Amino acid sequence: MSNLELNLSQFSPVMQSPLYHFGLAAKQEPMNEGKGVWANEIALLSYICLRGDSNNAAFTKAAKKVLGETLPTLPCSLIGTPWGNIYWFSPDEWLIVCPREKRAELQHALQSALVGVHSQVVDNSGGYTSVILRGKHADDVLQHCTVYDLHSLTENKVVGTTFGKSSMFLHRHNDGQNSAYVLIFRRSFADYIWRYLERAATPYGFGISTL
Amino acid sequence: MRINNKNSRVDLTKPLNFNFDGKSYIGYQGDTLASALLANGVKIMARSFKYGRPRGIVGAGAEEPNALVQIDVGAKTTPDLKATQVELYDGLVAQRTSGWPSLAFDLKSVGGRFSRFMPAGFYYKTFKWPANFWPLYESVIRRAAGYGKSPVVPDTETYDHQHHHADVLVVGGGANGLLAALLAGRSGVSVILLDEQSEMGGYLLSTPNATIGGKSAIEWRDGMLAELKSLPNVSLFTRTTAFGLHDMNMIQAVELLQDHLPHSARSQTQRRERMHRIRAAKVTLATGAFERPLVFGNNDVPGVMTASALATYFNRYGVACGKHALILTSNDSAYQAVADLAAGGVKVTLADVRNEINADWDARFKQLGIDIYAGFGISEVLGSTSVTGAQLVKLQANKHAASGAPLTIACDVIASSGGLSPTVHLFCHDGGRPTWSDESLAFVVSSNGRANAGIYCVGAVTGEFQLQKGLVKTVATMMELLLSLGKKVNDKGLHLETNEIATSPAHAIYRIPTTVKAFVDFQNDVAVTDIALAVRENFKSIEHIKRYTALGFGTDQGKLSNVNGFAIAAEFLGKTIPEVGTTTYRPAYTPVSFGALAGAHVADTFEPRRYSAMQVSHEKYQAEYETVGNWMRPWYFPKKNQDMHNEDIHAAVNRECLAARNGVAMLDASTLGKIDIQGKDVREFLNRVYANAWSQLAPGKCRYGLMLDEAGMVMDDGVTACITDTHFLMTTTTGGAAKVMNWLEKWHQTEWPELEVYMTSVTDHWTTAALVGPKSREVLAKLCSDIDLSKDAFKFMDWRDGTVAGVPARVCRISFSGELAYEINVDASYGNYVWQELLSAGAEFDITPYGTETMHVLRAEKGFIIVGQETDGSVTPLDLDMAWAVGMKKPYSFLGKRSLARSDTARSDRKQLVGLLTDDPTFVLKEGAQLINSTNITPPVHMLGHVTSSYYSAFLGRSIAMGFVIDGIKRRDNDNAIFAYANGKAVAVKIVSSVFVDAEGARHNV
Amino acid sequence: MKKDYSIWTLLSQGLKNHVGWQPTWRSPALKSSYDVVIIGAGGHGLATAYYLAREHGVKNIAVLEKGFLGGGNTARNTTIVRSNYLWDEAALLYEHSLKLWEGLTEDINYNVMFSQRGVFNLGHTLQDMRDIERRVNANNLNGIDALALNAQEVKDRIPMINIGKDTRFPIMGASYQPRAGVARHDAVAWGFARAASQYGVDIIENCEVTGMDIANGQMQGLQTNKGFIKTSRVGCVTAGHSSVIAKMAGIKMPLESHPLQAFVSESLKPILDTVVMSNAVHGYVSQSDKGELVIGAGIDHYTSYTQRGSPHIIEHTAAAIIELFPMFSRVRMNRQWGGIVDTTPDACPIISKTKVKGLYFNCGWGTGGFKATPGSGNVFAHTIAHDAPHPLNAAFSLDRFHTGHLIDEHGAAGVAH
Amino acid sequence: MFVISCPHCQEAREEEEFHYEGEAFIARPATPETLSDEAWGDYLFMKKNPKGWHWEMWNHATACRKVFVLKRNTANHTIAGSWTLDKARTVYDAEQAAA
Ligand SMILES: Cc1cc2nc3c(=O)[nH]c(=O)nc-3n(C[C@H](O)[C@H](O)[C@H](O)COP(=O)(O)OP(=O)(O)OC[C@H]3O[C@@H](n4cnc5c(N)ncnc54)[C@H](O)[C@@H]3O)c2cc1C
Ligand SMILES: NC(=O)c1ccc[n+]([C@@H]2O[C@H](COP(=O)([O-])OP(=O)(O)OC[C@H]3O[C@@H](n4cnc5c(N)ncnc54)[C@H](O)[C@@H]3O)[C@@H](O)[C@H]2O)c1
Ligand SMILES: Cc1cc2nc3c(=O)[nH]c(=O)nc-3n(C[C@H](O)[C@H](O)[C@H](O)COP(=O)(O)O)c2cc1C
Ligand SMILES: [Zn+2]
Repeated sequence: MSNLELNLSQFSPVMQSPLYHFGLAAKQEPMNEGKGVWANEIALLSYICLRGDSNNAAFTKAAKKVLGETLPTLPCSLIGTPWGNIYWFSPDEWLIVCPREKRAELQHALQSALVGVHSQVVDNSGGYTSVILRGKHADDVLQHCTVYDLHSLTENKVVGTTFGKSSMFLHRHNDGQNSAYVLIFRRSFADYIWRYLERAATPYGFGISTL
Repeated sequence: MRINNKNSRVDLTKPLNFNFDGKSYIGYQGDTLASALLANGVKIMARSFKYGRPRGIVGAGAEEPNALVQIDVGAKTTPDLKATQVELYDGLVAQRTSGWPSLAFDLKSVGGRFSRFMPAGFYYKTFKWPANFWPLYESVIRRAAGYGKSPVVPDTETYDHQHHHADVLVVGGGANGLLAALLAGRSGVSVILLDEQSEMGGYLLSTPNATIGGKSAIEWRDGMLAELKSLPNVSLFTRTTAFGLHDMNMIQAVELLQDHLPHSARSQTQRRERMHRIRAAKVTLATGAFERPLVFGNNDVPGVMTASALATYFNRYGVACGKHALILTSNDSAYQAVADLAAGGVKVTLADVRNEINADWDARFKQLGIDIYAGFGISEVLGSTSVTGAQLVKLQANKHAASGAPLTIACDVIASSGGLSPTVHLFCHDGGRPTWSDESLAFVVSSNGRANAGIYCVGAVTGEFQLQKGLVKTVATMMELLLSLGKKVNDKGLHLETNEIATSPAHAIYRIPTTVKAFVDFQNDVAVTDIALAVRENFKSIEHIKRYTALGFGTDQGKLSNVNGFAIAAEFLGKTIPEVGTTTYRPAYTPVSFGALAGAHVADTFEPRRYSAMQVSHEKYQAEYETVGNWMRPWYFPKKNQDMHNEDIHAAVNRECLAARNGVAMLDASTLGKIDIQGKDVREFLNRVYANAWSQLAPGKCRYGLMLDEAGMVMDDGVTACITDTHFLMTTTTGGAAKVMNWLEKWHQTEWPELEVYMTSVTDHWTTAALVGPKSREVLAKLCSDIDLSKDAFKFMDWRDGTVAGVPARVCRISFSGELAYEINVDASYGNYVWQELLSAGAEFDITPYGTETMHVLRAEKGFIIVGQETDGSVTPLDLDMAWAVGMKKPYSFLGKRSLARSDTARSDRKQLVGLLTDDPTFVLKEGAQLINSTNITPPVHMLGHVTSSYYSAFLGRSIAMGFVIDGIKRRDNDNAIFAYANGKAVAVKIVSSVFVDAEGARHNV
Repeated sequence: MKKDYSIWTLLSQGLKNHVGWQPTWRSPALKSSYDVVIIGAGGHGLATAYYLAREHGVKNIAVLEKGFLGGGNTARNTTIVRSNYLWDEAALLYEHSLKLWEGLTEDINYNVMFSQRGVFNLGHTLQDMRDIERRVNANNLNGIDALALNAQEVKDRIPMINIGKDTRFPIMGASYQPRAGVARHDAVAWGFARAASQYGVDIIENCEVTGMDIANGQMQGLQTNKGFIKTSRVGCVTAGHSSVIAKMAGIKMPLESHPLQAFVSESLKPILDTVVMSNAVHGYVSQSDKGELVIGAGIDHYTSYTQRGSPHIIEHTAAAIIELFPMFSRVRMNRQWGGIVDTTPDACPIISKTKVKGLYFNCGWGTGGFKATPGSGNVFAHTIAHDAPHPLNAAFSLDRFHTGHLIDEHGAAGVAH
Repeated sequence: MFVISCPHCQEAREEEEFHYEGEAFIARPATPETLSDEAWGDYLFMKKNPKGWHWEMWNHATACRKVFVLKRNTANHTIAGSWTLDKARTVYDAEQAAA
């Protein structure tokens, strides 16, 4: 971890995202033609892991009651809800990504709705972060970083796959005509993943885009 | 000599300066180093491996065995490149890779005169006496071996990988590859076409006078390329070599991005090479063929080459390799070359081992004034450092013997053709085998023989050497391929008729009888006589012959020599060529740099470094790090001492330890694995995966647990908290986290799906600050008002939820140090903030951040184990004297339990963990010291066990250690000392209890 | 035994155009019965036959080989020979072998080019260094040469190596065994074949064992693609294929056969004069006398009998080599291949009787048995001849997997070659 | 280098996304204590390790983290299919019965 912002005296905000030490906020600029790849961290979202048996009506009903939508059961699918996106991770696992402000409410709502139902609700908000990847060479860069076949990555699909020697969850992000992607990965790997991304993007020109 | 050939791909208006072996030359844009050197009349480019014989250029591409050069200098220097594959650029600097002191005179050539004493494998028979001289012999052999020099400074250029998924990958951009790619492209499927050369076209570039559909070869190629480029679903890659074909059509291909550019034009931000990993539904191999030379006497004299190389230099590069060419052939494929050279003003003499020459060709040759010797072969090349002529002999019917006196022909270049050897390499990489075709006289691959694996072959690689026939078959093969993708072939507007002259059958001959050395594999100096010797010595499998003679072992992997070798072996074995078969084709088709293989996985991105949220602060405190699993953990925090140097590790650790024991200190424990487990059967699940019992643990409480593998050996440990009756939070070791998570999931999914539990890793979500020491309560109290921290309200091994520094926190009163201690867990987003707040709050008590080394000392003072340090996969809980952590009465036979009862595992006299004390309190034992019975260290010495942990305890003012001793538990505290051996010395140690500090636990019960 | 290879015979044959050389080993017709049959003409099988004939006077021996002799793992290993193992049982067995290596060229009158250029096992973590210290001390007490070196001492001996602290896994030190080294793998097979053949052993190539005849627990003979062979004693030395042979006898083995891959660079001028191994980064490298860098990878995690593995393993190994030697980045891989290694749960071999009387197994050498070739053959010959293990291989019996008396060498093995 | 279909994600993925988990259907004995050392040792360590078709477990490590069953030929790397654990069981039992 080099390029550190060592001035710790003033702490605001008190929360630090996993990519905090790259000081991305200070470097960001509006996207332009000059660079082929643009990325930035969508910092400090909330990540709630929900586990349960999708064949268990009690579970799916309770989940739907809270989420307003039936949990996606189509493999590798994602849906948008008023809370935020719900990602299918496995037949008995979903990730719900919502704004921090909604975390407590959502978690509580789920837990109380699922009392007595075989399930698990876990707050993993400190454990993940998201990066948005854009630009005309976004596809190329991803091809340098993951073995996944991007052609198969249709809208409303999320896949867990490799990123260099670590892993991530990946989905497309509707962003006009240019293809844009969202990468979700674990905090402790963030430094590695960002460096890897920077390195992979160098030949195309790498910029930090305003969100 | 450079000629002005209108078809040449070389741009004579763009001269380039370059340097070979210390001399400066001029070449042109479009040259390879080989063509430029030939144009400059350079003949000798190497010295042979064993005998130091002068060698020149034989081929024009990947098949070149001789001209290995060292390109560039310093950080960019690259060894063993083939001059035939090095594109010329302005300022290129090349060196020879063999020949000492010089190419003109090689010391080895002196020994070479004794070559008769150095047949294949001679070194197995000698260099044995006197026995102890082998190292000397070896050093001589080693110095004689090797071609180029490895760089000695790190590479400054970079590489990466790119993953592709395509419907159709076409390998090879010759006539057939271009056609195949176009047909695939027109059908709309995604297509990748790649070719190793600087431009598409393959052998068409060497036969400009061929016409396809009435167009000249080049025009036709340009037309194909234009349409291919117009198709959005087709990607074209030149300078890109498919070097490996793996299971399920995973092709590795390396693209050379910068080596062909002058330094001034190379970019630091671009890669030197890129490895493409292409997963293709269907692969079309259009890899062509290499011309096979005929084997004859002194066939290695510089100036002897393949007919196609001669043609390629003449037509593609505008270089005449001589004024008078003697061309020997056994088939018609060399005829075009003969005609082209003669038409281009070179005097050509043609020798054909066959007695009749195809009538149409004969007529052409007559017009061109070519002398023809039908039924003749070359018995011996004349000239030592370059060709001056050759002796022709009339061959008898069987072609294995000559009749009559040889006649001498003067010439300055000799070219031969023994037919074509298809480039079947990729087809064979994943287990495919080529088959011998008597008609093509070659090992060929069938166009659709591996269609079931999605592999199709077109063109010369299938043994179809006729251009027109090949193209027509390519259409048929692609029709079949596209059909399997549910597509139709569309050959609208493609005219494939050529101006070829029908050919007459080739003659099956591989060597011309001779009395002098005739080489099969130039690079390894494998001569016909070596193959004969191998067979004589019973090396009869072709794999043995390869290994005994080194046939095909070189950097060209026998592209020219293998088939001749197989055929000549067959002759000596009295077998047919298919009976002999081939050796195994393996990646790499042509060599590929380690850098390209590694891609981005070097330096900073070699492997992940995992960091906790407190890293920002650790940086500020200038931590030294220890790698634990993938994590970077602070090892200790050196402070500047009075003379402003950093403390050494001992000073730092002593300071950190005393702070923890006497004041307050803090450890970043975030890296511990954390698994959230929920469901009505959690207790039962824990009972099964842990050695100890979990039925009674009440909500609000924590318990230490030992996890065993099925063999009963300790695999992991950690503290697990009961949140509610159906909700537990497990912690694991830092290194074991992922393993344990998979372990739990696997048992649940495969053996106990009926248990209602779900688990989720929350390792990254929680950061953990371990606040340790008598003053920890006071520090915590400053930041935490909503938890009653009093001794009895918040007991040892309790946990509580509350807020610390205003941040929601889960505080566990557990202690890995034996001190009053709190582990404060918060959402990692707040981790660094809370850490900072604790540091400020503790400032008045001189709170001290500490690292893993101090953590180790503190736990060792308490006799706590570290899994992986005290354990090595062969240690049971009882060996650790931790029977208290094993619940033998649990109903379900927990993982590993049964193994503990095996006859050997149940022995009472196994090695057991004990404490160890040296007599000299200042002497710190070596971790890894072996424990023995006496000071007698003359081997063999019976070993009782070893020291697992050893430290200086600043708190106790003496050294302490733990280790394993046979039957150690019984032997505790009896006075007879044992000895710890390390660095050649044995020092006395006493076996004691492994708890050195506060056995009764008074310190944490406050 | 006829000692006919020397500089003199070479010179005299040189003058006669080498027409006088005899077959290196005889290829006699297969007899219908033998006293002992060895399955597998790899280094271990041939060595076994050689010692059976020479030291135990067994007369009527055949070695059956389904392909060409020495074509299995013997043909495809990276030839590292060392004896610095951790546990007594293993250390003493490998040291026995190392001692035999030191006299092997003379013993079998065939130059196996045993080159004692030393082997470094690098340590990259504190625990690596503890393990190294532990192993080195154990080696010394077992009379095995071994040193523990710090990073600078490693650098002094291998100037090219990168001990920078900026690397992902900084080198902290190494264990070093000076007597360790490399040998010419093919020569070992050919030399033992020749020596065994001269003692009358029949080596039958292209003879695949396809079945076993066992009657009331006693070996009766073998079915092969060349017909039935009567014999009461069979030694199985088939490495990766041991489970397949065991199945013929109705025995299950604690073995899994994995691909293990290796590759060589193009031939270079001398640049590395010792052997460097690293478990942490998963790669090891030496330079052969011919000049190519010989590089070994970690095993593929799945089982396979194809003699191929997955390319990402090789890619990682190339990266690992660059991590240790950044200057090799521009050196090029010339050829890559794989073998089938028979791995056991404790990374130690099985040299054992079985519940079938007259059937013996020598297997489980996994990624590290080339170094054991002479020693393994030597003690296995004893085991077969006496129907009882040699003291040095008593601990390596099959029943350790029932008693739990495993000899856990993972620490010392890792990338075990 | 395999392409493996995950029966849960229902998509063919690259080998690098998976972990090999060894021979399938080695059931844990119901009452270990009643087993002899030999029987227990066999359960612990003995493997079929066949040359040919092999029923084995893989874990989709980078995605659904589910263990599933693959039928793969160890002699030529062809793959017959992949199933979830419970489906595989029935297919496997049927195959055993047939044989
Ligand atoms: C890539 C690689 C690198 C290695 N590196 C090292 C190293 O550096 N150092 C080291 O000490 N070890 C190393 N090893 C391990 C070493 O190669 C082996 O342990 C050792 O060579 C085994 O020798 P062997 O004679 O037992 O087996 P093999 O040489 O494999 O011989 C077994 C023979 O049995 C034959 N066979 C099989 N089935 C039958 C049958 N049914 N009928 C007849 N014959 C049959 C096979 O054809 C084969 O020839 C490496 C292995 C590999 C693959
Ligand atoms: N006389 C000769 O020496 C000779 C040689 C080859 C082809 N030909 C003739 O040329 C005509 C066209 O033949 P074709 O199209 O089948 O083959 P081709 O030789 O014309 O083209 C094959 C192309 O594939 C490339 N290639 C081979 N292996 C590769 C790999 N692994 N990666 C990337 N590129 C690779 C080669 O560089 C070449 O450009 C045929 O009539 C054939 O007989 C003649
Ligand atoms: C120590 C060692 C060095 C080798 N050096 C070379 C080499 O320089 N050139 C080469 O083509 N192959 C070399 N090989 C690999 C063999 O050609 C061959 O690939 C290997 O023995 C496996 O056999 P197979 O590829 O026929 O299956 C070497 C093998 C070993 C074990
Ligand atoms: Zn999946």
